[in-house]
Amino acid sequence: MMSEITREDMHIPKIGIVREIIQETPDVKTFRINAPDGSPLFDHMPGQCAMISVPGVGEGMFSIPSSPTNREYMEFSIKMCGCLTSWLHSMEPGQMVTVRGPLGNHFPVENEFIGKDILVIGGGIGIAPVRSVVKYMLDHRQDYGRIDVVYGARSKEDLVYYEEMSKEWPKVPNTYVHLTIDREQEGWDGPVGFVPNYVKELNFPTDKTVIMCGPPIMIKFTLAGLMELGFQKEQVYTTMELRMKCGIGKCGRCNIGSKYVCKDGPVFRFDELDELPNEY
Amino acid sequence: MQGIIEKVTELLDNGTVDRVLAWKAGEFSYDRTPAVFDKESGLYGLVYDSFCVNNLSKYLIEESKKDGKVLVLMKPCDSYGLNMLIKEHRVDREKIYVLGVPCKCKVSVDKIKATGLTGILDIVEEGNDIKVTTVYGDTTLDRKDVLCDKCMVCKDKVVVVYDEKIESDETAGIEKLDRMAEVEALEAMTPDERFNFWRSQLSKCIRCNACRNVCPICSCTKCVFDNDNTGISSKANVDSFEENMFHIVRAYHVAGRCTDCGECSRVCPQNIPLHLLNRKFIKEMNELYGTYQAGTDAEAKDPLTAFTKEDAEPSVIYNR
Amino acid sequence: MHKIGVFVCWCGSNIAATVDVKAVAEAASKEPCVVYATDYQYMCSESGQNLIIDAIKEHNLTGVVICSCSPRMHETTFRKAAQKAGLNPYMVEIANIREQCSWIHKDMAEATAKAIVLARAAIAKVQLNKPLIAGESEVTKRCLVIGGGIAGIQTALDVAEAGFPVDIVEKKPTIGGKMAQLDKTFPTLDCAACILTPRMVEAGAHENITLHTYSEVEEVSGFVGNFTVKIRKKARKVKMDLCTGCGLCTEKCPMKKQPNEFNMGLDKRGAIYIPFAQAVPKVPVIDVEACLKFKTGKCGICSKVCTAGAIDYEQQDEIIEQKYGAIVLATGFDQIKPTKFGELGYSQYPDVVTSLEYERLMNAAGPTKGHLLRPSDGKPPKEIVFVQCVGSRGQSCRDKSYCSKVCCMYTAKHAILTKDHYPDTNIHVFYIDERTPGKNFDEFYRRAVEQYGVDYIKGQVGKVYEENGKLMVQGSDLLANEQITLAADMVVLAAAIEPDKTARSLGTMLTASMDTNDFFTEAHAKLRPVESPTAGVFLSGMCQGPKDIPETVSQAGAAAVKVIGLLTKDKLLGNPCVAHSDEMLCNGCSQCARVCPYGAITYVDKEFRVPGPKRVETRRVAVVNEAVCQGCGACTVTCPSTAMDLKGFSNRQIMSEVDAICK
Amino acid sequence: MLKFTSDQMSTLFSAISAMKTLYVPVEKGGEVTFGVWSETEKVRLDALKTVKSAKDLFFPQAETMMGFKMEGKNIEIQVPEEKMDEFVVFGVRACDAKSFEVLDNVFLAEPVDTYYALRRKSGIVICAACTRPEESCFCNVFGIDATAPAGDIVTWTVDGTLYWEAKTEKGEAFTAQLSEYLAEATAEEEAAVAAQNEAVKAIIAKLPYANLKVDGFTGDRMMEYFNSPKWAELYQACLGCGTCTFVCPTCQCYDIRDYDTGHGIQRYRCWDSCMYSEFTKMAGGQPRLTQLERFRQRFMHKLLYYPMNNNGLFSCVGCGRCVNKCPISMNIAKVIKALGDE
Amino acid sequence: MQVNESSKEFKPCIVAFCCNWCSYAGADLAGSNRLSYPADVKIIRVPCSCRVNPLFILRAFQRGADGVILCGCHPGDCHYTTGNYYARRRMTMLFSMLDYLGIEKERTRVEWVSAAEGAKFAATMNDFISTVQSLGENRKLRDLRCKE
Repeated sequence: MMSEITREDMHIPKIGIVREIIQETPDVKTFRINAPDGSPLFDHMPGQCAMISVPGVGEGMFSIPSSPTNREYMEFSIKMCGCLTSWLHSMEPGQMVTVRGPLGNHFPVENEFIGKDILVIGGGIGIAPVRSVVKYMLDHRQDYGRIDVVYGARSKEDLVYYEEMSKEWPKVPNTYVHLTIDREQEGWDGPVGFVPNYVKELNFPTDKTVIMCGPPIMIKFTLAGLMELGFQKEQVYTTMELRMKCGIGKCGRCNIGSKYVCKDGPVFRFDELDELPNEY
Repeated sequence: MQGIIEKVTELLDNGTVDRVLAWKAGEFSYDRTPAVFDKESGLYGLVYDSFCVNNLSKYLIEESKKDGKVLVLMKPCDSYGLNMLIKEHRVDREKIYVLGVPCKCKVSVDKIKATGLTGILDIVEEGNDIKVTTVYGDTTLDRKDVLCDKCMVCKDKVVVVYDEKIESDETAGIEKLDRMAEVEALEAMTPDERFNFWRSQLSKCIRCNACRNVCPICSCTKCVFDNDNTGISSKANVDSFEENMFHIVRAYHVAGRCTDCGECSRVCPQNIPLHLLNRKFIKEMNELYGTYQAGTDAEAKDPLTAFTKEDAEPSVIYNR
Repeated sequence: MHKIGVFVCWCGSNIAATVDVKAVAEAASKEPCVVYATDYQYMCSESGQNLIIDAIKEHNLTGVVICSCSPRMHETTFRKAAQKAGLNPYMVEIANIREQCSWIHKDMAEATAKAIVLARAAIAKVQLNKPLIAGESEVTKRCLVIGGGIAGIQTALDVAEAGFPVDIVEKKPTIGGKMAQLDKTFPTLDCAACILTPRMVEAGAHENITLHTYSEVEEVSGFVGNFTVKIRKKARKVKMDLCTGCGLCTEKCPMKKQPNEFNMGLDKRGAIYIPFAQAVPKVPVIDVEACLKFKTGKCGICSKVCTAGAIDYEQQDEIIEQKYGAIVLATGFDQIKPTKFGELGYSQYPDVVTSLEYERLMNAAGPTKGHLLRPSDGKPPKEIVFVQCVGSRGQSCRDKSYCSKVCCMYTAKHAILTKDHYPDTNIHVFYIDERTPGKNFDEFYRRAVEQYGVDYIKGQVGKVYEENGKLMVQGSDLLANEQITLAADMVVLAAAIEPDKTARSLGTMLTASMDTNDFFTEAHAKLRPVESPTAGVFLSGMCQGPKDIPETVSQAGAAAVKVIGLLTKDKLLGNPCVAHSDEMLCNGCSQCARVCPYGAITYVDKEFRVPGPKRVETRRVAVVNEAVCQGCGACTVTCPSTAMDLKGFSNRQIMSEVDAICK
Repeated sequence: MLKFTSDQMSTLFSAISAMKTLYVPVEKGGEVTFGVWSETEKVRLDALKTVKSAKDLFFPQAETMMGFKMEGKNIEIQVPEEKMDEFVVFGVRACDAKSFEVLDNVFLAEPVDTYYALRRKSGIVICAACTRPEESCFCNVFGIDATAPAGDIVTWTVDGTLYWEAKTEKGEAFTAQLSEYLAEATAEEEAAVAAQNEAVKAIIAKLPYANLKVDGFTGDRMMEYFNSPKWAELYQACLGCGTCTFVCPTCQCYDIRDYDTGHGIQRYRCWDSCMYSEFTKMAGGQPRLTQLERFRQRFMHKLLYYPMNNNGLFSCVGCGRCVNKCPISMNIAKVIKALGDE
Repeated sequence: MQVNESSKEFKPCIVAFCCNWCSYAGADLAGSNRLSYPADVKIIRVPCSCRVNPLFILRAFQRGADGVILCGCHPGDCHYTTGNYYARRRMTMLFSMLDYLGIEKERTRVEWVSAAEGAKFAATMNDFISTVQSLGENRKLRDLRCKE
């Protein structure tokens, strides 16, 4: 006798076709991917992730920087840093990859964030996961209060989505973008300095909800800066990155305390993180 | 045992050493865990008896990286492993104080259990008697019958590298078996019989890596099987080939370096006689390239990094 | 992702007649990463190469596979072509579909199928190729010659003549070596000193040659083009710059009882001495072991008589350090002391002498002023027995296994010279085989037998003993098949020659490999006979194996040419296919260094960032000197963690070829 | 309660295997493992613990999840079948039977792991009550009754007779298929079974680990345990091997890897161990730097993290396999004892 | 492995590792002299026989090779002076282990072939192929996943 199931399994990916590749910075490319028939691969919420794989090369978890409102394609901004990402960077439009998702939780854009002033802080490639929130909020502009985006990178060339952030976002009412780079550079007349200092300089009122993503060192100092300004940890959200395999809270790799970053995260509030063992 | 405690206390007290690497008694009367003791912790639980079977030499890789000097209790057969670690620059000899301890062969709990005993509550050693108390009744066993396999073919009872050693005239009182007898028995089989034997053994392997992680020679910073860039990394035996591959490669990597301490076979949860692979290499090298015991000293070139112009051709194998 | 171009060559009909080149190109085009595949009649032709160059440019190829003849034939050609197109030359792989396919198979289907597999393997490999750049290193334009015998002198002169500075290090107080001790040379019988001493003077005076006599090499580091050598100049106790070489000190020295090494101990010298009249430099040296001044603090006569004030009892050993681009080993040989052959009575009877001692007895400048007088009583010998192959060509542990090569000829020379001067002497020669392959050699030997009536006896000597004031030589005459005993006044032993004792330590310092007899091994027995396997180290003379003077001189010249060839270069371009150690994987276990034939691997303690509270950890890791490594790969297999890999033939590359072939 | 009418177990086994694939504890190369039954196999029902637990049948050490065909720019995904032959596993002990519940909480939680789910659906678990527990056993600590295992069917062996009781619908249905071999047990027989069970429980109460206390391991004390200085002492000798993990019936961490067969890519999953230093290593760093942290992770997960997510159910069933197999004799029982001291 | 349907003759897959300086040149010479041997042999060029890691040989068997042969310079003639001496010991040990595991020892071989021995190369290959052919397909040491 045979038993049967329906093979609807999150381990099994979908085929995605890379339609377009945009060189964002010297080491970051944005890949626009959709299904072979041109439809979206799946629905997602801001902050959620997907596993992209080239079979035989590897599979990796990437956040989805495009807005759920974009029904044409899904974007992934990927920094070249290892075997899989190098492979992805060497790809050409028209090639296939496999995609699994959506994975993990998302920013509470449909409840907690509603009506709030939002401060988005990003550093380097850390802007990718929060971009989706910004795009989502810009598409539902009336639901949210003032939006500030603080973003820093090493140099002007390393600012991902520079054109979009400097030209398009500020056009939206009540939306402000503050860009900074680490060191003085020709052709840059904006602020210079590290993100944590810049955030303190900007001296935001503390009635905002903060979304933050970037390198660990930036997170550490920016958080401290926000605390100095009078923010509470309950106001600050971040997304985490750990080694992941299954993406669905089973394989055990991203387990911290009772949480699985791939399933219960990647979005956490800092007060939640405080309750977890410091193994991230 | 008392002599050891006294000596260790003395060296700890007079500041010769800062820490002591030895065995610690466990929950049962037979489980022994390697442990580090220092002045602060005291020597509570330190034990040296017939169940202290672990080879402590490998722990010295990490221990000798730490500040201060560590005293290690070194059984004769484990001291060969230490010599290899010294030879291969894996330990800092300066930071190690080796206290050689005598060994009159170790007793195997598995062998006690193999006699059918289970639910063991206590084991007491009295001379050649092993008195076992179980929830199902009491029994006395002859020590000779429950010695560890590796002790039955022990190389010798001499600590080959030490700063000081504690002597004892106690002997196991057993007749040593021929170390190569098991290998010879396999050699005497037909190739198909050998194949079936090894399949039945190696197919049990669960790739827990205990054999590798316990081996004082397998001390690579990163093992080829854990390194995805080698092209042979693997975590499980997905195919029978991988069962063979892992053990062939492991045996080959330690060929000429293996001291035959027998830990690989002891720790194998599936009791695969892994020592028979290593011993085959030892036997072959002894026969073809002259007798060589890895770890006897910390200098000699091992057979695979040496040669003579008159070496046998590989055809000796297929002409057999 | 690579972009690979595959180029299938017809080689006229050489390939195309048996392999369906179109099918190969077609199949290759379906392999992963292949973006371009084509075929052409002659890929190696200029238009073929242009085809490749154009394709590389047009398709932005990152790797090239050429299916053609053996890489041994045209690999360099195609690499150069790739380079012209701006592609790293090591991004080219060759699939050998001619010698290893079309030429050996007849069935077209079979050959085509195989060609496809070979192409596939090359495609798989090239995907893992990495651009390689040959390392460059500067060449120090200075040569060191170790040993100042005829070999060393000849090499030094030839190199110096080409305009490069040369230093000769000689452990004795004078250059000249063994040849200076010889009387006449075979087969021409011209006087050794007459031909050698002018060369010694020339070497001593040459503006490009610096002599370090009474000196030894202490330490060598570095590699081809960049050796750094420490030389110990032993204290002569005589100031070289002040001494005029008048020799008065040597005459006045009261300690005249020292065995004279130059005359094989057959006469005496003073504690301060010049080894021989024509020594270069002609500066005496004080034997501090024998000197009264050093033993008791008294005496000091030599200092008093020296008008130049050259004597300096306080002089100390001096260590000089010098950089060299090339090193020539010319450490020469010694004759064994046949003391182990007790039956021949060398230690027992003064009149049993070695051939080199006999050489001194014959020499006009020798202890007997050229009169053949036997050592025991100074009388001229009338019956002389020569014994050949003493310690040569034997199997026992006291023997050398090799033939010392020169003994047959010098024995014939001794016989002829003796007969020339003392025609009434009877000469018997015990020999095993008479070996005379050389220009005019056999004629020379026949002259000894036919013209001079030397008694050649095929057989070995079993025993020499004294009876009635005669040396009784008991031997076998194999041709007559009888035991014979000859009564002799003198017995001359053609003792085996062996490499100089100092060669072994030099070999270790230079990682120049030696054979079991301690002769230096050549890089290739046939094709590179004057080079050591260690790059930048060359071999001259007897240190490589027994040879006579003309052979020595020609090898010395050949070594000089190799040195000149090296020193002419400003920079050395290394072979980029060398071993490389991944320090993140390296255990520092030293196994790789144990198998490296070139001493290219050293270890350093290096700090690494590690997880945990300590943050840094010092680990011992292997470092490959790319200028020294020749790329054999022995280390890669010895390395258990695969930290050691070979560029151009990496583990992954070879495994990918295996995979492609076994697919 | 039913009883098996023949004294020949092989009769039962051949009857079962005529219908379905039957797994029983068999001896292979000197060790006992769950293997497919056949006339020629050496069945070892007496063995208390197989080396690998019965989880291997539902969550095998390695299984192919899917395949990929790569051609040019295209990828084709080959999804495995959605059907599977039903199978029976006979001789599962109470501890292992409990472990299925632990695994179910992971694999059957949304999103469902269909590989595990299909195997669970296909498998009929026939348990065997323990008769001869040993010193490494401590299932009672986790509230498991060794004489009353979970499972679809439970069996007891008393004086060579096999007693049988179906516990689930699946078990009932299967029992019905075997009705010709089974008969009602008498009241005396049932009493004999009960008596034996009591005797076994009495033995268990005397075992060295019978009195381990786990009540203290509650979520609110997580950080207290996490920061305990005891870990530094406990982990010291740990070799970082995966023995405890791989013999454990509840450990379920896995790795997903790709294998290039030369004709395509096979994506398979295999057991992994949080004790391995590579487990959490990333290009950018390593959240669990030392063996101490990895060692702690395993036990914290079993005793705290898992229970916190699963209503206090511990991820340890007290089977004692790690107690027997750890090369350095360190195990969860010692950890419980050491931490419990606080 | 391919089975030629018409003749049913077993066509083994054979990997030959040849050192660049002697054996690969010997193979080239065999080609130049048109000395034929079956197409079943595929040569992989390595700098020296001592470059051949036992892993490569195992890999070949894993991937479906039926025989593996290693050719290098004659002992004493190594381009790198000592490489083949190491290779000789390493291969002896590997072959011994394979034999010990019950794998047909005739599937592995080492031959020393100089650059001048084209004829020997061809003869060696012919002989090795016929040996492997008589053994049939390698079943004991292959990875079934790699079988199409």
